[in-house]
Parts: sequence; C-alpha cells; structure tokens
Amino acid sequence: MQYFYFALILFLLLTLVAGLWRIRRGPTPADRMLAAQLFGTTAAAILLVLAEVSDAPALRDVALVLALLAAITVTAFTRRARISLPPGDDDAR
Amino acid sequence: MSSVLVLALTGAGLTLLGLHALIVKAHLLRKILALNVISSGIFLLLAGLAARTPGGEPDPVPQAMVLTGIVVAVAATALALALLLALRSATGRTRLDDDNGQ
Amino acid sequence: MLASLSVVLLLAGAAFFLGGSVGMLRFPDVYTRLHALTKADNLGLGLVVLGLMLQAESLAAVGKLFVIWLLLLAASATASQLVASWAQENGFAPWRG
Amino acid sequence: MAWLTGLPLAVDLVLGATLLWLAWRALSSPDLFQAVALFIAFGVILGLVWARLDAIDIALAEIPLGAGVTGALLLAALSQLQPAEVDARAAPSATEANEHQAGQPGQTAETADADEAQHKPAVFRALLAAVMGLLLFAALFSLGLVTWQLWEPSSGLTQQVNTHLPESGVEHPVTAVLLNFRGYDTLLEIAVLLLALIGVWSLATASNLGDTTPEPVLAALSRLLAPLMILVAAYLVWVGAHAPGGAFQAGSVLGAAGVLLRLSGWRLPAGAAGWPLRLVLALGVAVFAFIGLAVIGLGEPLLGYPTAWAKHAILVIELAATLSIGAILASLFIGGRP
Repeated sequence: MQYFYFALILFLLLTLVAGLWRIRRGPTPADRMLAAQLFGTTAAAILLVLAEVSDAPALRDVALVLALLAAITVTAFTRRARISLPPGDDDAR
Repeated sequence: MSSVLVLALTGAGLTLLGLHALIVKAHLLRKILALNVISSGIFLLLAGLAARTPGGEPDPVPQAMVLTGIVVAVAATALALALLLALRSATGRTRLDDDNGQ
Repeated sequence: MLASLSVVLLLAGAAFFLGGSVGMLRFPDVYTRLHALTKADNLGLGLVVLGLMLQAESLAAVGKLFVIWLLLLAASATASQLVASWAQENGFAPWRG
Repeated sequence: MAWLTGLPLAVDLVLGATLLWLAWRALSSPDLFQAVALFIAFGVILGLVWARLDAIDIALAEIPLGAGVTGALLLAALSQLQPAEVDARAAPSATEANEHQAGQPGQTAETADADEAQHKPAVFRALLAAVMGLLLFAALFSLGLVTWQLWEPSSGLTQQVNTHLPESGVEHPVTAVLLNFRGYDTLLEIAVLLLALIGVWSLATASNLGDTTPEPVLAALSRLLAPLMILVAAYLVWVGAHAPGGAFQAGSVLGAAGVLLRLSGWRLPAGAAGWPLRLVLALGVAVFAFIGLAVIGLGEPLLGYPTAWAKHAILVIELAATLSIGAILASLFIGGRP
C-alpha cells in the first residue's frame, strides 16, 4: 500500500510537470496563469496523499492553506492586466 | 543516494543558478528573482541539514531559522521591488547596465 | 473491501488528473483549456479526497478533507471565471473548429 | 518488485529536477511575465519539497508566502513597470530596447544580452568571464563539499531541544526554538519586517492596485475566503503549541488574506488607517520586547521566561506577533503609506 501511494504521488507529480510546458509555451499570459491554477489543485492532491503515506496529518493543514490561497495569484494577474490596459495612461508620477 | 542528499544538492544547484543570474542579468527584476532563488537554495541546504538526523525526527533549530528566513525574504523582496519602482520613476531605468545609462 | 474501494477511487482520480493535463496540453485555445483543466482536475481531486476519506483516522479528518475539496472548487470556479473574462476583454477570440 | 523501493527517491529526483529547471527558466527566459509565472510555480514545488523533508512548519509558511504573497507582489510590480517599458520602446533614444515586442498585452520583454557585447573590448570581457567562472566554480566546489558532508547522519541539536522541551512551555520543538530558546532571533526578525515596511513606506506613494470596481465573482470569493483565512490563522496559532503551526505561519495566512481583500477592492476604513494600523504593525515587537524585558525584573535573563508562565507568555507573544506579521505583509503588498 505504501508503494501504491508513492506511485500515485509520482504520477500526479508527472501530470503537474507536464503542465509546466504550458507555462513555458503560453502563448497568452492567461494560459500561463491557467497552468499556475493546475498547480494548486494537483499540489493539494499530492499533499493529501503524502499526508496519508508519511502518517503526518499536519500535511493536511498545508493542503488546507494551499486551497485557501489557490486563487490569489490568478486574481493578482487579472487585476494587474486590467489596470495596465490601456498602457501608460497616467504613469507620469 | 538518499532523498535528503538529492534535495540538498538541488539547493546547492539553485544557489549557483541564482548567483550566476544575479551577476550576469542586467534587469533589476531579474536580479530580485535571482536573490529569491539564492535564498531558496540556502533554505534547502539548511532544511537538508535539519533532515539528516538518524532517528527520523528533524532538527528543529535549522527549521526555525528557515521559517523566519522565508518571512524576512518576502519583506526584503517587497523592499527591493519598491526600490526598483522608485528608481524607475526617478531615472526611467530598470536595468543596471554599466555603459548605456540613458 | 474498504481498502480496495479506496484504491479504485484513487486510481479514478489519477485518471482525471491525467485527462486534465492532456486537455491543457492538447486543446486549441485558452477557453477550451480552461474547460478541460478546471472540470477534470476538480473531479480528480474529489475522487482522490473520497478515496482518502475511506482511510482517514477520524471524523474530523474526513471533514477537513471535504472542506479542502470545497475550497478548491470555489477557488477554481472563481479563477476560471476571472481568466476567461480577462481573455475575452483582451480580445482573444474563441477557437472555431 | 525491487524497483518499487526506489519510488520515494524517484519522487525526490523529479522534484529536484523540476525546481532546477524552473529556476533556470525563470532566470533566463526573455519574457519577464513568463519568468514571474515560472517563479510562482517554483514556490508551489518548493512547498512540496518542504513536505518531503518533514519540514511541515516551513511548508505552512512557504505556501502562502512563496506561492501567494511573493507572486502577487511580483505581478503588481510588473504591472507598474510595464507602462515604462512601453514608453522606453517608443522613445527614439532607447532603440536597443524591446524591438521584438509587438503590442501583445501583458508581456514585458528584456533586452537581449547580446547587444551589450559590442560595447566592451574582447580581452576585458574574456578576463571578466574567466574570473567569474573561477569564482562560481569555487562556490560550487565548496557548496558541493558541504552538501556531501550532509550525508553523514548527525543529530544536530535535536537532543538538546528535546531535553529542554518541558521547560519551554510548548510541546512542539520548532515553536519552542522560535519563541523561547532562540527568542532573540525571532524578536529581531519581526523588527526587520517592520524596518522593511518603513523602507517601503518612505519610498512609494500608495499604489493604485485594487482601486478598480470589484468583480462580483471575486467579491463573493473574498467574502467566503477572508473569514475562513482568519479562522485558519487562529487555528494555526493554537495548534502551534503541540504540532506544526505558529505565529509565522498564521501571520503569513493573515497577510495573504489582506492581499486577497485588497485585490477584490476592499479598503481599510479611513479611521483605521492612521494610528490603529500603526499600533497593530508595532504590536508584535512591542509585546515581545516588553515581556522579554519584564522578566529581567523577576531576576531572569533577557527573554528567559520562568517555566511556570512560559506557556502564557508565549501565547500572548504569538498572538501579537501573528497580528503584526499579517498586517505588515499586507501593508508591504499595498505599498504606499496610507
């Protein structure tokens, strides 16, 4: 059972790494942010399985914190893009 | 090979990557990223030190150091970004080139 | 019995995660990728959480796992909405077969 | 089935290789936005690495800080840099900058390093490269040597910490080290956070981030998440006495809650932005220093709480520190002096 969990973690990690290609490739910033979103969900799953396999229930708290914060970077990104469009309109400080 | 060694060596590699970029890259935002990568590398080395205990229970002292270090690194990043923005609004520059100051 | 059911659920969850990643890599534009990613991954996480719930040591742990799943559902739904409306406002036209 | 025993190591190898690849691409990709996105991913993977290294306390801080607050800080800074980069492209004096960038929104490019090569004599450049290579090699060698010695198992200070744990007032060793055994470090680190904020305040005017009209979906999410974040922060302070958790982790979550609220258009009420905010910001250092000094009056050394009270003293300090750390992190994100 121990090894089954580790195989599962490795598999999830590999699907996450496959998503890296999308951050690298783009083509739009939205695609890159999407990939970051994938990281949140998959990493939470990995942490939960890791909590089971290493018998460390505190890792569930890490997954909980990750779940709470999963939306922050995407939010910062969409806010940022909205503010900077149209570009340079009142930047003459 | 042990897991701890793999991750500690990763930390050493990260420190070097960051150091190289800190020296070579001219854009200041890139230098800030490089500083963050260096600190992550050092943190990994310290956490590796903490995790090599034979009994399985990690050493709490380096862990506590890394924990506070992470928070301080975020504050330092914020200060560096504020400095970058202030430099930009004072001189219009975001790069540290030695020979093409505008 | 419970253990084998848990394994089946975990494997099914992993399959959905694979589907999400394949969709993200292969689909043609940002909207379709959004669709693949948020749906498949959150279903995958739900199945993994369900599988782990069967192994959990206490009722409190079951509750915590469930809350984590709900929170990520809310976060994903919001994030996909924000990204999609960002893409639309910035003039990325949806892909037409 | 012998290969099965290699699975944990394979997980760590994949994690390590991914970290190195992400750092390399984040530091070398020409598009700054891509670099920042890769760096955010780097923070999440680093969180998983801490979990693998049994450093759950660190993972609890890394996830909100590395993947949340730092990412938001970098994206916000990038959004303020972007108009300037566009201006530089339009100005005739800066012809070398950003020629290959069309009007793709949300992308900020860096000048190709190749352009700089023409400005310096070849000999000088070669010498510089040789010296730098030598220095980096020396650094690699010494770091590698140190790392290799990590392989030797050593118990470090675990034994000493465990022996004195009953005197510390808490049952979780990391919390005991932070707030009791190495209280000096922690006190000064909270002071450093405050100094960084003073630095930011003295540099910038209030940023315009979050001033736009709130998005309904986002407002709904922050109404759901912000109270939960405060709840989870309180839980982390409480759990820190006997399991991973504590002031720094809880403060990080609070700071992230502040960032989310700010992003969804929420602003501090006008009355609270003056001295109440400053009071909260300074509370951590003030309470920590006050209790640390007060014990001198009882004949103890600086920051040496008597065992009988240690539990309560630590709880009070942790609560104050959590509030301060959270407020400082959120204020760092907001930027200017309110």
